[in-house]
Amino acid sequence: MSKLFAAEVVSNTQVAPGVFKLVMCEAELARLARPGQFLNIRVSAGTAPLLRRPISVHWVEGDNLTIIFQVVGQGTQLLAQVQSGGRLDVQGPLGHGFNTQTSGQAILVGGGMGLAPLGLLAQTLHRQGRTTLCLAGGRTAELVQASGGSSLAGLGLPVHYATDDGSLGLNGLVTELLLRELPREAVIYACGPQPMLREVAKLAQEHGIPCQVSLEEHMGCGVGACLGCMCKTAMPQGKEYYQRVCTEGPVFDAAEVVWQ
Amino acid sequence: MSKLFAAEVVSNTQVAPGVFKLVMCEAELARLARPGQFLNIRVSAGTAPLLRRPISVHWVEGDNLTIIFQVVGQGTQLLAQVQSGGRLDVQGPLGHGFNTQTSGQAILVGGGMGLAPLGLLAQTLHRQGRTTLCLAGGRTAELVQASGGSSLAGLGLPVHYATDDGSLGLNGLVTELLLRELPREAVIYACGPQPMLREVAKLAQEHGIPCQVSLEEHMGCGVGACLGCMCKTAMPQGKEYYQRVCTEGPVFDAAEVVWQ
Amino acid sequence: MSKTMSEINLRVNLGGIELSNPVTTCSGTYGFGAEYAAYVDPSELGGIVVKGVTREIRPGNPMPRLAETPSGMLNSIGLQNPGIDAFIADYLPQIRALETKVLVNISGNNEEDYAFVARRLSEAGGIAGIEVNISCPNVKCGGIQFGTDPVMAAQVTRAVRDNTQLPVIVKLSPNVTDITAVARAVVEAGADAVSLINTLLGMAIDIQRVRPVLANVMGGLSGPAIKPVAVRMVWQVAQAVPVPVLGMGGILTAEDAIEFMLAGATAVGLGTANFVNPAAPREVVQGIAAYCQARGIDDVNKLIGAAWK
Amino acid sequence: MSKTMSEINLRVNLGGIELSNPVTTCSGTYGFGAEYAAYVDPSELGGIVVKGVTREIRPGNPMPRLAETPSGMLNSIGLQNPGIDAFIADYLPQIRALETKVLVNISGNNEEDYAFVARRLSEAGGIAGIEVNISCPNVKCGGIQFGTDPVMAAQVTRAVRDNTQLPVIVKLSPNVTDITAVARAVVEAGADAVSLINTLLGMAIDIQRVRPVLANVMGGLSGPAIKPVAVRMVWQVAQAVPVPVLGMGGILTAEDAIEFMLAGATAVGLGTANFVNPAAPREVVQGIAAYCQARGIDDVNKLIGAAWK
Ligand SMILES: Cc1cc2nc3c(=O)[nH]c(=O)nc-3n(C[C@H](O)[C@H](O)[C@H](O)COP(=O)(O)OP(=O)(O)OC[C@H]3O[C@@H](n4cnc5c(N)ncnc54)[C@H](O)[C@@H]3O)c2cc1C
Ligand SMILES: Cc1cc2nc3c(=O)[nH]c(=O)nc-3n(C[C@H](O)[C@H](O)[C@H](O)COP(=O)(O)OP(=O)(O)OC[C@H]3O[C@@H](n4cnc5c(N)ncnc54)[C@H](O)[C@@H]3O)c2cc1C
Ligand SMILES: Cc1cc2nc3c(=O)[nH]c(=O)nc-3n(C[C@H](O)[C@H](O)[C@H](O)COP(=O)(O)O)c2cc1C
Ligand SMILES: Cc1cc2nc3c(=O)[nH]c(=O)nc-3n(C[C@H](O)[C@H](O)[C@H](O)COP(=O)(O)O)c2cc1C
Ligand code: FES
Ligand code: FES
Repeated sequence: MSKLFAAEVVSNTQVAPGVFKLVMCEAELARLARPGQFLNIRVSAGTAPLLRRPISVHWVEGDNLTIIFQVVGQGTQLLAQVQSGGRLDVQGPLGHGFNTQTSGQAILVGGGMGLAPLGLLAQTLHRQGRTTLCLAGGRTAELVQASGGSSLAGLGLPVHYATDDGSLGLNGLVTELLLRELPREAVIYACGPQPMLREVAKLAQEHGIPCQVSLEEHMGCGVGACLGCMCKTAMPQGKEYYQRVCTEGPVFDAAEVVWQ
Repeated sequence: MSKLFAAEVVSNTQVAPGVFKLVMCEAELARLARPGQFLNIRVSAGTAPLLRRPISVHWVEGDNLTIIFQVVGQGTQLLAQVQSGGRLDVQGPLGHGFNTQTSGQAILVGGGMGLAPLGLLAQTLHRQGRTTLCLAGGRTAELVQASGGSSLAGLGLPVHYATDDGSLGLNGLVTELLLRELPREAVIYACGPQPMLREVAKLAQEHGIPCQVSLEEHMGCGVGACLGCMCKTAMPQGKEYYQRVCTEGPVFDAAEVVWQ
Repeated sequence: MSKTMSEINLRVNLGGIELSNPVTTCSGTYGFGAEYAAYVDPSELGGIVVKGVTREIRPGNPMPRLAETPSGMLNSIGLQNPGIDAFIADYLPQIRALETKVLVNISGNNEEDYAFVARRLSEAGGIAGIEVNISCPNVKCGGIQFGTDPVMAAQVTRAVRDNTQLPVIVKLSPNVTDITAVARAVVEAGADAVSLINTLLGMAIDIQRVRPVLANVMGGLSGPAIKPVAVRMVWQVAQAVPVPVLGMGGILTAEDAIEFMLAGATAVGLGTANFVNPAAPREVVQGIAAYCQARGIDDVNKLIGAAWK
Repeated sequence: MSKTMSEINLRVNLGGIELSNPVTTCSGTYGFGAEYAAYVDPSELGGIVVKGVTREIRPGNPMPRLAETPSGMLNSIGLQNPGIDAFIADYLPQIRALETKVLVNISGNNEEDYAFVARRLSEAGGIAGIEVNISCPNVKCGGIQFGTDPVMAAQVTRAVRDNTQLPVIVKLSPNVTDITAVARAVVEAGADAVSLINTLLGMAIDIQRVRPVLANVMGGLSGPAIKPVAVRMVWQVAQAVPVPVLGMGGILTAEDAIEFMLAGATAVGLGTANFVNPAAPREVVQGIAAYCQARGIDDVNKLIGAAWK
């Protein structure tokens, strides 16, 4: 059950160039949020930018929720200017998150800002005592750590890194790290840019491993009312149909997704 | 010659409920500004609110300019949130201000936020060594002082007050104060709400005293290009025509104005 | 004499539909009524208008379907819907259970489609009225063509009118030279009320990809950006036709809603506002009541057209 | 191969008028060219279009003439201008001195008025072209009626065409069902180019006074709010007629301007943007050049219609 909250902003700090970590305090929201769910945040009291911005829940600790976001446009720029002590108009938690009622080792694969939602997932799996391996990719060491890598490592989970500039771990793609781990009895949880997800889905399929992917799409309502955020999916019989990223997603079974 | 400035905000403080005093540092602007002129301030980096807000120059000291404004809508609300240390997108100085090349005693009549532009006028007259009397009206003592009254008094000029609630000076209208001073050889400078200005203009005319009034009108461009801010004026021969508040005004000879 | 809020009559009659207050939600922005129930109880609303339904199932347009614009948004959903049979079987039961007046928005490729859907809905029962969308800019055939030609608009209206006893509200397109001509035509053809405005036809181009942002190229512009156009058209139409107007287009706050009522709207619709502030419909109901109270107005009907009456 | 900024050709030809770059300023928002000279030197602009001029002196509409709206504004200036004689005597000399291409925007009550003003301007000389406003929503007679009817639009165009050797640009109204029909009609009647869009007809109501905000009731909506409608119409018209399009409506930044060029505009006009950011015209020129440079484009003409070509 999602709601509207005027969440208190505990802190909002730049953790890497253009990447911010915002902690808000809102007990009910913290209690409700599940891994892979997102918040729909109003970034302006006025009419421009008009729409809310969807941002994943990165971390929950007591009454506090953390989000990590990258400044890419006007909305995230305004979000970066939010002062601690203020209130944030937050709608959530929204969406169908990761299914953690799975078995076998969990392999978390995150690329760039896609690392952010893996934080709460790792927290949950860790609490469940699940064997979890994290594969974290990004442009630079600093960005990988800021986008959520350091949170994963902080839980004491094994984390393998891949960076574009080789500043941390493998000088290459996170999918190369994944390939090294396969085949294996496991379940893959992935979030990141489309090309990465497509590749992860392909590897999972080739090795017959279940795989959940968290997708992004521009959103109108965030609650399933506008049909603006569709993802083309296929049933086993091959018939294609649209599902709502905000409601049936953002996490989908990778095998269902019709990749563009 | 008006220009665009990214003026440094020195301070922005609430001086009475809903009234703010903002000090900015911009040497060239401070040097150019004349009494009765205004600044056109961009209050949002985005598209809403879209238009700049015209605000009078209240005070100039060295490289610093002060404005005093009341929060009445979305634009002034955003202006109230401007933090010291930041930059303000300011266009100015604009408009045809008060003519101080007059003779006789100067009587400054201000009502409410209309006191603000009288500050720089008083500074200028004071520097000229002109005999100046200030009549300051408003709702309460606190508002009158915050809107500019205290600046006038700070120059050591005689100030008579009138408040709606009697908390300072006369319990009544500033025009009643003016009436007490008439007839007299003087020049009147007035700024305030329309009904007050109309009454001041009437008194001035009845007593044959020259009178300059500063008007307000919603503005598009502030530089005379859009013809949106007109004031109906009459030539001595009686023919009526529109003049631009932003260019031929905001200060007009009261005798020219066709009061609505 | 100022009234307490509870003494103010908020009921309005929209072409035969008694609404408990003048606030409704717009088709296509409120799903099938349940999606926003967590934020505002449907019983607090005058009514809701559900997503456009067609005779056959429609997959909708390819993605992307949305783009944000200054104080507005573009959509090209393309009337994705399960078709009238699935709608009646799978959605209508829940919709009937809602404690508010529900209007169903219908579209079609031709008069027969509209007639068919209207008849099926009437037979199925349990709804308060039909909103006839002759103005959807996002589908190739049907939709907007009907809305831009008074003759065709009247034909579609008559086809629906002849196939239902339910109140018929025809939803007008703003993408016309003279909206009053279309309004008059549909009223003569039997519309009990008109609703306006649907979205303005617009588009955006992605300058990095050098291609339109929306897969469907053009889409419908909604949100506060279009409010001045919507208020103008409500003002024009309310003075041109003898039936009530359901006004919409950019309403975000109670002040906006009051503007529409003063322009001549009997009731108002909130669309894009729901995305921005899911609590908006409730806030608008309360704000309208507060406005009446502050001005000593005992009946919200006194606002209707007050700016020109 | 990436080009340096100075190697990029920014010159465009707008119906026979050679502009040094594609950026112009819109009629009614830039006065007579001198008002903004302190911010951007006119020589930096491709051209400027001065305020609408009519045969006789016009006092303009009563106040208030302006209202702000979400990401936009309404104006009802009502073509206040000194009349063609005073314009030629008092303003044209200064205008001729500007080091940029100057177009004069003209309006009238009937074909004869348009013809008269066009002839006088041609005889006076010193301007680059005439922009024919058949779309002003703020005057009772003339103006918008011409713009909403292809036949009348063509008649006015022909009247101007027959009375001047100067390039004729006809400015289209967006308040029509099919803007391409009007565009085709004026091109057939001899327009060398078309400009679009003029303002959308809108209004606002003051809920405290319970009266329209503008004394003239309705006004023209401009600014970023209307950009999606403007881009859509430029896209449609540029593909429908063989003459260049001067695109305008809500352009604030270089990105906006590029959107219009990719949609098919040969040049762009900045109107309301000047009020918001007087440095905008310069920033847009620079931004267009930077965009070309970043993409290795050596000629700005390659942007024109690139999103559909
Ligand atoms: C379910 C979900 C979870 C997300 N979680 C995160 C996160 O944890 N951290 C993070 O940094 N980003 C996240 N994003 C992406 C984030 O929503 C966008 O970066 C943000 O909306 C950009 O807004 P803007 O105004 O800064 O950019 P602009 O590009 O100016 O935005 C313009 C419009 O496009 C939309 N938009 C732009 N990019 C995206 C995108 N990638 N996805 C959806 N809408 C977009 C905006 O919401 C807005 O309506 C998530 C997106 C989704 C759908
Ligand atoms: C020459 C001049 C000097 C001014 N000096 C001062 C001053 O020193 N201190 C001060 O507090 N106020 C001053 N004002 C008034 C000030 O401009 C308005 O209060 C302000 O624009 C309101 O903006 P808003 O967004 O808060 O209100 P809103 O009502 O939300 O504004 C909506 C629109 O109306 C315009 N508007 C609203 N009220 C006025 C008004 N009174 N005059 C002009 N435009 C208005 C706004 O600029 C905006 O475009 C001055 C006005 C003018 C014309
Ligand atoms: C995402 C979306 C989907 C829409 N779908 C429909 C529809 O199916 N039928 C219809 O008549 N109008 C539809 N509309 C138009 C709205 O009902 C409404 O007329 C329009 O959005 C203007 O109101 P607003 O500015 O408050 O959103 C849709 C609008 C949006 C934003
Ligand atoms: C204050 C104002 C006055 C205008 N006057 C005229 C005019 O005299 N003639 C004309 O053809 N267009 C006039 N216009 C329309 C503009 O030239 C332009 O077409 C429109 O504003 C859209 O562009 P924009 O959104 O960049 O402002 C005027 C617009 C404004 C805002
Ligand atoms: S964002 Fe509206 S349905 Fe998903
Ligand atoms: S505000 Fe544009 S002419 Fe005065």
